[in-house]
Parts: sequence; C-alpha cells; structure tokens
Amino acid sequence: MIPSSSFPPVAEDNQAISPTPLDIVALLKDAHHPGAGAIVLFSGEVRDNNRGREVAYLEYESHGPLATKMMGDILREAKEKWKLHIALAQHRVGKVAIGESAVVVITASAHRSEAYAANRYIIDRIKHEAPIWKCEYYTDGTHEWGNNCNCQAVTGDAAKHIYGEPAQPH
Amino acid sequence: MIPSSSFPPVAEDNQAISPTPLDIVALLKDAHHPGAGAIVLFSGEVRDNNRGREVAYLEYESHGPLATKMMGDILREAKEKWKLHIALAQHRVGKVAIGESAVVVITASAHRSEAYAANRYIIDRIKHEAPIWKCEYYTDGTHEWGNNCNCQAVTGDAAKHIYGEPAQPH
Amino acid sequence: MKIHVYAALKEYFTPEFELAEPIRNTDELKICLLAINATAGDILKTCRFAVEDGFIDNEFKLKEHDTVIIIPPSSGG
Amino acid sequence: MKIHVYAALKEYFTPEFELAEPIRNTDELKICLLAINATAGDILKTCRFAVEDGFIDNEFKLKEHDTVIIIPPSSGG
Repeated sequence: MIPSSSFPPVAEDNQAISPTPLDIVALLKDAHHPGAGAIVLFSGEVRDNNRGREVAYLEYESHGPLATKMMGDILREAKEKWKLHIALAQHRVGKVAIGESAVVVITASAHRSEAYAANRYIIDRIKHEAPIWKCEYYTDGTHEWGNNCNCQAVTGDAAKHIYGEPAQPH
Repeated sequence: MIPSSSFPPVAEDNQAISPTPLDIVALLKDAHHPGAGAIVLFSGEVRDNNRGREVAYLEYESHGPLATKMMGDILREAKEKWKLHIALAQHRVGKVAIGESAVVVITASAHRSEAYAANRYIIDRIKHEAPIWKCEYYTDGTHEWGNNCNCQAVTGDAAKHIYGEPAQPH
Repeated sequence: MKIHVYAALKEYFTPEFELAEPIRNTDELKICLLAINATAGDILKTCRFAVEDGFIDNEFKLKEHDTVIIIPPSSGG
Repeated sequence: MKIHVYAALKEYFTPEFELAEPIRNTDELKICLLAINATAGDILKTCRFAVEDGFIDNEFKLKEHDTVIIIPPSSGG
C-alpha cells in the first residue's frame, strides 16, 4: 500500500475517508461563519432499494490516500471558484446500513447560489472521480459491485465525466 | 389579527414560523427516510455585513397565519413535483443574531438532483413570496427595512417573481 | 374596515387602524391610504393585499367589516 | 512490479500481486493482466492507473519497483 505521506493532506481539517459513521449533525453544528449567509449540506444516504432490488446494506471501499488527495483538490478548487467560506466533505468506507450517511458535503458562502452550485459540483466530482467504490448487498444474499460511473461509454475517456443537471419537476 | 384557524395547517408537522431559535441540527437528525438516497439542507444565516454596511443583527416580522399557509402550499407543491420523501421549512421571526439561522429548508429524495432542485425552489419561493420581512440593524445604530424582493420592477406584477439560477464559478 | 400593515409600511402608517369610509375595492383603498400619507405612493405600488384566507385583487368586493392586510414585498435576496 | 486492484477488479485478480515480467507502460501492463485473466478485457478498458502521487497514462515509464494501482470507475450515481 502506498503510504499516505505520498499525498499532501486535505485543505480542511477533516478526515476525508472515514471507517466510522459520519457525524453529519456535528459537522453541521460547526459549519457557521459570520460572512456566510448560506449553508448547504448534502448527505448521500443508503436506500433500501436500487434498480428494483431490495438492498440490505452497502459496503464502500476506497484507495484512501488517493481519494483523500482528490477530495482535497476538489474542495480547494471549489472554494476558490465560488469564494466559499467553508467547503468540507467526508466519505464513509466499510459497511453502511440503510439510512446511514455514506457521504456528506457542506458548503458556505455569502449568498445561496454559490453554496448550492459548489455543493453539487463537489459531490458530482467525488462520485465520478474519487477512487471510492460501492458494493451492494441485497436481501436475497447476493451482492454486486457497481452502479458505477459510466461516463466513459459516452465520453470515450475514463478521465472525462458528465456531471448532473438540475432536475426538472416530474 | 386574523385567527390562525382561518388557514389550514401546513402539511408537515413542523412549526413554519418560529419566534425561538431554529434547531437545524435536530431537524437534520430527524430527516432520514429509507427510500431517500439524498438529503439536502439549506440554512440561511445572518451575515455580519450587507451591501458594504456592518450588520449588528436582523429582525424578522411576518404575517404568521398567511406565511404558514404559503409555506405549507409551497412545500406540498414541491413534494408532489419532485416526488420528495421529506420537505420541511422553518423561518425565524424576531431578533436574529449574526451566524444564527433565519430560515432552514430540508428536502429528501431517492436521487440527489431532485433534492437539490426542490430545495432551491422552496427557498426561492419562500424568500420572494411569503409575507416575511427583514429589518437590518447596523452597528452604527441605524436600521433599514428591506433589501426586499424587487422582482416587480422587472415583471410589472407584485405576484410575479424571478427565481435564482445556478451560480457560475467566479 | 380594519387595516393591518407590516414592515416598512409601519414607517408610513400605524400598524393597525380603522377606516370609516365606504371602500369597495383595493383601488379605492389605495386612494384612502394616500389621503392619510401622500408619501406612501411608491411603496403602495409594490404591495399586495389580503383578506383572511388569501390574496385579493381589485376585483374582490371589500365589505365594511373586512380586515385588510397590506403586504409589502417579501424579504427576497 | 507490484499491482494493487480494487472493488470489482478483485473478482478478476487477487487484490495484491507481483509481476516479474519487464513492463514499460500501461499498454504492456494490460497485456500481462489479460494473460492472467482473459475475461478482464472489458473492465480493464474502463480503468485508470495510478503510481504513488497520481494518475498515469501510457506515456508514463513504469519501473521495476513501481506499485501500480488499478482503479475501476468510481461509485458514480
């Protein structure tokens, strides 16, 4: 395994990759800034179903040092781009139960447009680019790696991704 | 004052207009659903400055029954449009200190696009349409009502608003 | 007719007052309000009106015992 | 050369193993990997490669004592 010292630490003083439950409530509690009029928190949580199958739990695996480095780079870039007061992200690894948080992103900016846009940008890049993988364990006892990023089928390049657009109403 | 019984209660079992501090941490703690893969929380907090002036604190006033009714309508509409599992909003009234939350919106949906889009839709409509008003008290002892919705100058109709677009990077 | 005003409107009118004149619609109400404070013209143009269960426009027939809520623009931003 | 694989790739290869062959770039590495498991062709096409401090492409000159990380697509969704 590559020693984590090969990668510079993340900008924020948070643990990017966590083997223990994410304390999103504590993170929110601390995420305030006198210049920030808008705080946006995203929590990606484990659903009890996916593509028609009943999910028992998920298991996430990561390349810790590389994921930490990439998440730090993404946060630094977003902070600069949108002039954020706060930008942090944590991703859980290991077994994650239904309703638990697998990933959390918090952004804070003077006005709300920036906090929303940056938050979405950060989670989209983490989900598509960071070396973090999901294995779904189903209630029927089977499991499957995947539902992974499939952008390459469109872009023709494993390093080129297509990010989310705002959802239109149903 | 119009009795609150004139207006039907909000869909969600929360107090839409609160004279006491918003407990956004407790609201987030409760906002989970086994079918929701995405939770988005927005907190609008009081900044220490606005349009170049040092702000001491804000004071919000509302027409409680009408604001409660409108927030309930907005939440119900968003829940239906984006198939949300959770949609709630609370707005503080009275004196709100720097760094305190003046308004919170939480949305939860199967996938993240819907939770982000609905969250933004709800806060934009509350800010533009609900009868809730802000008075800024400055450190120099003066105060001013306003920084209010000015959409009418463009739309020519006090009931027609222009909502926010996603922010582009700086 | 009872009138309730909010926020910045309180710098032009007392928060709650009564009008004895017969007022049939919001246009007539605006004329009465301007007779009380002629400087309120600009802000009144930006306001909405409500009676009990919702917003009203000039088509709404006001009655003597209505309580009219005058609503300046929301906090916005 | 040491090879570390992750996630779905572990259904094709052991998580960590060594290759004794002289391998100069990622194209040659892919050929070696397919010699071990010919069914890995499709998934390998979607993978990225990394050495220590970042991702590499086929221009990167691999050395005998490098540890190569093979990275399938991220969790996405």
